[in-house]
Amino acid sequence: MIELQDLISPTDYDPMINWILLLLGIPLLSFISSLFIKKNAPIWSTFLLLVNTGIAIFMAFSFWYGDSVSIKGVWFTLGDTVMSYSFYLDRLALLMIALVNLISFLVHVFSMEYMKSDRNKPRYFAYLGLFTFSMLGIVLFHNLLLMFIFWELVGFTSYLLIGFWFEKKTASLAANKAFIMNRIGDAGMLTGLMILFAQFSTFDLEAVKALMIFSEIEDGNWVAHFTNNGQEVMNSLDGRWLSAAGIALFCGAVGKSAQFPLQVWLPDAMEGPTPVSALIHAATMVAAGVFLLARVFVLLDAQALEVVAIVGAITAFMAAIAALSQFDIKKVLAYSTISQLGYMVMAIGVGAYSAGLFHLVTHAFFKAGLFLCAGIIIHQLHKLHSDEIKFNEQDIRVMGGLRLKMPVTFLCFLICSLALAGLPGFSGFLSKDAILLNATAWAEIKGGGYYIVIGLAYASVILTAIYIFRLVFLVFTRGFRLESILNKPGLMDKVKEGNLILLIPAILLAVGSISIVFGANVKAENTWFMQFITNPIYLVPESYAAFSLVDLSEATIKSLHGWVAIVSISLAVGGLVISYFLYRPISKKALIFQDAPEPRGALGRISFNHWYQDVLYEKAIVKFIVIKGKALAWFDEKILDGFVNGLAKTQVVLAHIVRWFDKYIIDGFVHLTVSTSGRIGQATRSIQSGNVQTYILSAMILLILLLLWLMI
Amino acid sequence: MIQGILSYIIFLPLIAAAVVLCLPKRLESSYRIVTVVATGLTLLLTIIAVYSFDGGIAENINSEENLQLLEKSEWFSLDLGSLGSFSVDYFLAVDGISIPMLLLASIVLFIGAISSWNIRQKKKGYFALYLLLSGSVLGCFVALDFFLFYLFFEFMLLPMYFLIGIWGGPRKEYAAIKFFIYTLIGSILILIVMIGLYNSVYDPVRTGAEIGVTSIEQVQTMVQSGEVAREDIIKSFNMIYMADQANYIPGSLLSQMSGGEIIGKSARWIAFLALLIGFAIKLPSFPFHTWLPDAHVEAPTPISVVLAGILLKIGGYGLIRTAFSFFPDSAFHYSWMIGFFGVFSILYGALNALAQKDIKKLIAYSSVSHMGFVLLGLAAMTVEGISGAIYQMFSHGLITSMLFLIAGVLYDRTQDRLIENYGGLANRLPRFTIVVGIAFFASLGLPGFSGFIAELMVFLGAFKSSAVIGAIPQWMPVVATIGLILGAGYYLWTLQRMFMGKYWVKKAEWTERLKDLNSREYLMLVPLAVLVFWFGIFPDTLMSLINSSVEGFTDLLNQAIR
Amino acid sequence: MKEQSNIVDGLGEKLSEIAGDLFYLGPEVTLAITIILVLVYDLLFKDKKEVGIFSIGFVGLVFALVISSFINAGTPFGGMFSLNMWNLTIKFLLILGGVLMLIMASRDQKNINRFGKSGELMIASLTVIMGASLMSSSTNLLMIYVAIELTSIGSYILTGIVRGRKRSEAALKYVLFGGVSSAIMIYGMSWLYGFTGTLNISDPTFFSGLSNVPILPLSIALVMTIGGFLFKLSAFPLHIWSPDVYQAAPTPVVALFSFVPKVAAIALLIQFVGAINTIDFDWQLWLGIVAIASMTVGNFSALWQKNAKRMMAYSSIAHAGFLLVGVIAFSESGNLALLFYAAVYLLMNYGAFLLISYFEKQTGSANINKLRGIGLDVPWLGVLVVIVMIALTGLPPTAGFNAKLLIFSSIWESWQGSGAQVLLWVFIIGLLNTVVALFYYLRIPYYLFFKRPEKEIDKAKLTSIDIVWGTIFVIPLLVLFFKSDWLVDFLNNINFVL
Amino acid sequence: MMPVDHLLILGAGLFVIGFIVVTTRKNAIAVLIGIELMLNAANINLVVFSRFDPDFLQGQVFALFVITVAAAETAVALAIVLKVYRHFKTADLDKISELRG
Repeated sequence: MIELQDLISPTDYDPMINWILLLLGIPLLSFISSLFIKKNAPIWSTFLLLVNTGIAIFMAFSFWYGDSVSIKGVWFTLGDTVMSYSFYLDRLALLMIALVNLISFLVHVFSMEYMKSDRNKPRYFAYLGLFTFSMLGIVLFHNLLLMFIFWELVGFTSYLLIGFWFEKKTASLAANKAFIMNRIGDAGMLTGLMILFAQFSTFDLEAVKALMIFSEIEDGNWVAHFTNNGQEVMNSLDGRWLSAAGIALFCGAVGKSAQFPLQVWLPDAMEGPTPVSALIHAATMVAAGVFLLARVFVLLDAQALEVVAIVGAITAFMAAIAALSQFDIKKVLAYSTISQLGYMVMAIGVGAYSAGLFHLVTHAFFKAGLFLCAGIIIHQLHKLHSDEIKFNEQDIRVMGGLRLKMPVTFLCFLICSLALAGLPGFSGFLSKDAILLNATAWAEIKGGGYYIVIGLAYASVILTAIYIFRLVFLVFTRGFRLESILNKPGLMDKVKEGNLILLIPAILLAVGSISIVFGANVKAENTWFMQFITNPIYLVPESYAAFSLVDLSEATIKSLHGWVAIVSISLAVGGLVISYFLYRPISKKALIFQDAPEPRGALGRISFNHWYQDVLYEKAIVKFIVIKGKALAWFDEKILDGFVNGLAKTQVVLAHIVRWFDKYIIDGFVHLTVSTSGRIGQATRSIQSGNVQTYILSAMILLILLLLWLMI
Repeated sequence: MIQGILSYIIFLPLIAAAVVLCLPKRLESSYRIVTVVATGLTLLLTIIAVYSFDGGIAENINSEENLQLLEKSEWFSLDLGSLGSFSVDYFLAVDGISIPMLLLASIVLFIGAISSWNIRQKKKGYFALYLLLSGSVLGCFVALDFFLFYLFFEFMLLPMYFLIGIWGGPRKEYAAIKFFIYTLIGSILILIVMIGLYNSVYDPVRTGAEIGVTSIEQVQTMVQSGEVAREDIIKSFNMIYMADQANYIPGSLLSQMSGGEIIGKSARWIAFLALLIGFAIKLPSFPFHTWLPDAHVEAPTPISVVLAGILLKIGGYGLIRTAFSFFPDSAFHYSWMIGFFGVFSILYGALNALAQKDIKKLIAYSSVSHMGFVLLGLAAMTVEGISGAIYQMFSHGLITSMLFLIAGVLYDRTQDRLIENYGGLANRLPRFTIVVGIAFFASLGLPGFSGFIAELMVFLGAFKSSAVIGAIPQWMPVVATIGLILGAGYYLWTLQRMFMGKYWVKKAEWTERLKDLNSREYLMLVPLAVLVFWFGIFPDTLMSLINSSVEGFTDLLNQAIR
Repeated sequence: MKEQSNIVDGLGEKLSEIAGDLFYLGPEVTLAITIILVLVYDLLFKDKKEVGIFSIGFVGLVFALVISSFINAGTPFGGMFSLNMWNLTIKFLLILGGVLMLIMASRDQKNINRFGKSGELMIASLTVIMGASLMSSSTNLLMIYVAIELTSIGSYILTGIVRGRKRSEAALKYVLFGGVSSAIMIYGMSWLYGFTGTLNISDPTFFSGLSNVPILPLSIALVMTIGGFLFKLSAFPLHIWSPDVYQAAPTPVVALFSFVPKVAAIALLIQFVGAINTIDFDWQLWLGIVAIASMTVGNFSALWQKNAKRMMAYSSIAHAGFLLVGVIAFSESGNLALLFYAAVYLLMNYGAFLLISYFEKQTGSANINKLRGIGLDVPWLGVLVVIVMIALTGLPPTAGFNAKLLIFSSIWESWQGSGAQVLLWVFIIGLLNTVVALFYYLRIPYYLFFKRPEKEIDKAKLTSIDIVWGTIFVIPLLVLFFKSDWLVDFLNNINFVL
Repeated sequence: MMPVDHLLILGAGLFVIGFIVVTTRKNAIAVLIGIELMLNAANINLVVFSRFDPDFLQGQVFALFVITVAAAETAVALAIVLKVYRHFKTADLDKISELRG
């Protein structure tokens, strides 16, 4: 029998807490201070972030080999239940804080140039600070409730940043969409919290995990045995709630990490400034979902994991398709992000815990890099704008041949693309290979229909290569299409390479996408990452647990190893080749691309409109809810409230009441009393005909009636 | 000083009202000062009271040892000859359930007084009535004698009626009458139960004195075994006694043992339902809510602030204090229904809010939705649920006051409340927009604001309920989460339509009238915002007060159910 | 020869006995003397008689009031009357009602003239009071009849004497209606006499006689008799005359009607049901239905009235119903509640009529529409009106609430005791009636405050004394809410004789 | 002598007739007469019943009282009728119905 209070009792002082508070405090400081110091906000907050990054990296290195630290305390008490908070620093957390801080810092730097001309700079940097703060919160806290809180805060900051240019209607709408989609996910996650709390009456993850070990399935019920302050507790729920808990928590991830069916917000989120897209919608926030899944991984039972895997695969495939035909450079990257997140989620689903996280890290680098490069291009092209020259600088149809004018950007973009496509020698290859390996093994074990799942995964490998190189070819090779569109020759010469403040972050990220960083090795599991961050073991009761990961990693992987790698590489290369033949410099498509219309043909349309998911939601759900609201309002005003108007009318004419009464029966009681009071009033009055004899007669009759009543 | 502080809290506004009435007309400008000072002092006293309050002691809710700042003196006692007699006490005290409400009330009243600053017409009447209202509202939360409680409860109606009816908007008369009639129906139901109750409950202490027995337990056993003569039994309006089933006269209709019946149904069930409806009208819960939108839309800003900020809470407080305490068994019997109405109100209110054009109506319906959480929490009958209900009342009081003040700010400038008549206000009123943002996000339950904590507790409690005492099924809280999504929906939509996008207003002349917040408005809004933050981040400041009482309360419920 | 002497000294005893018993009727005697004085004064002087008549009447009433509080219980005149502390208190209230009526009348020059022009008005009102106070204590059918007729005839005169087309019509209706109902009552009484062979209802033979009569004739006789009482009480179904009369008669007189005969009739009913309590005629059910009907009919009809006085007539019908509730409860607490209710009802009803008379003075009519916006010119008056109306509705913080609370508590108790369904219904319907009552009681404040006067009509000013008197009438309503034990203790020093 | 019940039936008949007169006749005076009839019906009863308490004869006393009081009442009533006639120029009750509602 395990004692709850031992698990959540406050730990005594640990110097680590100072580091943590510092880590959280600095971004918060940058948020608040930036609002007040108007002028130097950018440089000031960038500096703060630099400091924070320094601390983070220092911590990462100094505590890496130590064993994980956990610090607990009491937040508030609810009845006799203690709502504790707890920090937890393991390697994953260290890695994440370093990653978040680093990318956040780079984005800060990038933004200093990118947002130079915006008069709302302070607000922008304040938001960035707030975002970093809440993101670190998710990473550092090891308590589902507090994670949920920062989780929502992250969503809130992303709302603010997407809607940063709120004068643009599209921006504000996109912001709403993002927040509400996240809210839907969060509602699900909240349900998960309810279930776990009802069972374990604590949110502390360590405690929950410990208690989960001691919970078991007794004739279909999921029972948790433990003692609380000495007295024994036996919380019991229907067994299905166990799977429900896992799926509910996953809902949160679905919202944040833009998984099917809630992923629609991410492409719209590109309305925000490009650096924001790089930071939030590529590297960190959207990865939070995966991080959460990793944290609660051991609490998910077989069913939940299956759902996770399938959803991930579907997302990866759908988004990859969608990315094929977009014209907006950021949209392409957005869909690619969704697709890659799909990979990670699927990885968690198939039990490839460490592989998924590995991909999270690598992806953070190359995707952020891609976004920053895109940012540079957009920024530079924007400079061409003048009174007679107007064009959409995000539309790849106007680009082309930029490699000559901005070679550095091109190089970075290329490296990151290769990483994304998963070609050997680049980080993407390692992580993706690991995932595919595990996935295949998983399918091997489960067999049957599960091959479709990994089929989707493999399909999206090739698709990825196609769409990313389409981008590379169309943007950087051949001639500058804008010239021919506006027929202004020599416009090309006006295009300049971005300055260093823009380039340095991009370069750094590009460097981070080369596989050397993770160890000069073609085998994923030999990288330091996979060495250090290893798969945990399941804690859920046996009968609900998924197959153990040990045999997964050991037995099958060995056998599969060689050819999974070969297949994935060849698929990636194949994709490259295909897109080369489609968009290569001298291909027809590439030439006439400038006036390429929206794609026709079923597949094309599906791809371009992202499977018409948005349309569906717009038409079906949103409309439905709004109409329902209107209907209810009508009901409320007209019917439920009808009686009062009835009251008003009774003063005027009786007839009205009768009509009203017949018309609005639903409103029942009150209306009834009022109208009938009117009726009775009239009736009783009508005796007062004024003729005394009628008085006498009626009086007598009534008297006799009363008498009869008595007799009967 | 501490002793009798509650009396000061109640009577200060009343005295101030008298002062206002006495001041000559040429000192008109001083009325508002008097009002603000009086309410300010009340707030000060309340804070002192809260400081002196010790959250630690309250094992079982139904004995007077757990009350603090207790003031009890016989008010009057009527001797009904051989049928015994009944006594009405002037009985004020606070426990963990009433202290947050008291605090909330005096905060909101103070804010309301400030926002009454620019009342133009018939100042004397207005401020006098406002102070009367304040007195009775505060009294409602500290009175523990049913008679006294009912006095305050009823007495609130009149000032409210005139405040809405004279200083209100275009359809004020209609709204005022509607408000009055609706609430009166409720309070008649309460009165019926009250008569039934005091005829079934006796005062063990006085009865003991009558028959010369000191220990309460002994008196109770003697009465239950019928050793005490009818004329020695002293009936009582004391709510604390009413909450102890041993204080019910054997054979009396509402006594649990005798199980009296009215037309075939258990009398206790019927009494409970009567109380439930009576307070559900005040709360208001579907389908008794239709007075609320009109009352809010027509009432002047300060009055809607008080109405939404405090008066609604009396509904919830009354349910806890009376219905649930006196008839726990019936409460359990009807918990499913209560929970259902809670969930229904949550969704119903939210969907209605989604369709409103008038921002005040929108806020009103959001109140309906939020009060649904109170019902849900109460129905759960778990510690988390009930704490959540109380917390929700408290935080909603602060947040909704903020929202109505915001609506007032806009209305003061343009005399127009229609959402569609504004656009992109953020460009012109950045600071106002920030405040609005805070209020809206607080209201839609963003973590870091008090609303989130409250709703979280309710959810946890409601989900646990079925496992712990089997009150309401798990699907209720799960369905209720949809309310969160809808909440986000209508608030963000409003925000987007009114504040985002290009600046645009219906009438050109509004533009120069649309100035950003002035210092007085800051004075009202900033403290509220700060409080909302504070209670979102440090729940313990409130929980430490209410915890033990709530535990006592739930113990009471559980004993009754077993 | 012998018998002769017997008879003589027997007569002597009788005379001395009568002289002794006369003391018990102190108040009535005083009133009778006052009436004579007024008559004489009226004959002696030609004009400028206002002051004289008023003062005589006033002094007489006050004197009667004082005396009434010095009488102790007993059954004078061989059981013609039975005086106990309870109906002595009622008597006190009745005479008090007379006094207040005069005060109210003195607030309005027009009324002063009416009273002063000739003694009739004063005499008639004194007669009414005298008859009422006899009624309240008489236990003999003959005495009851005489007392009721005394009251009725006085009332007819009061209604008809002041000239005016409406008034004469009202008076005619009143007299005809009253004649018929009294005829019915007599007929009923004659049967009761036939059944029992005695006129004295407190006599045991009366009860024993009734208890072996078949139900049908018994109920017919009783219903007819009680019908006569209900006429005085203006309770359903014999309430129909009252609106016309109230609308027509001068306001102070209406105030008198609305209180004195009603309460007297209630006292009578208490005596009577006490006498017939346990016979198999279920009077509780019957009166219960009557009470419910009166409350409902009164309140609902009042919803529609445009004229304040007519509205008050219906309200008084409703209140008759509430008073009946106290009778039905038929318990000590019920009687106590009745006393309390009567006292409070005296205050609030007179208050209401006083204020209405002020408005009449200002606007020249009791039409509610004329009251638009007055409350804003004379806020204090408005406040008083609000208080009175709230009291009549029966909401805190006014004594009206305590009165309702007590009376309904008593009915609840006796329901708990007997479990007769009708009592429960009386309880519930009675309380729900309060909501309906609010509709029309609030209409007056509503017009006073919320409505704007459509055109400025020149209003007669109220003197500050008016306001003071209004306050004096109204403030007790508040005081007695907060210290209702004062009143109760005063009423409580009564050893109940039931 | 006549048996009791005949007399009682006579009384009852008289009462009914009186009531019919009251409710049907349009003239106020006629109505008054009707009332008188009803009263006398009662009187008959009283006198008849008073045979059964020979020592007191309360019934007969009662009857006497009724007669006197009725006289007084009628006097007042007639005065009022005159008053009405002055205003309405008629004693027809159907025409005298201005107060209503």
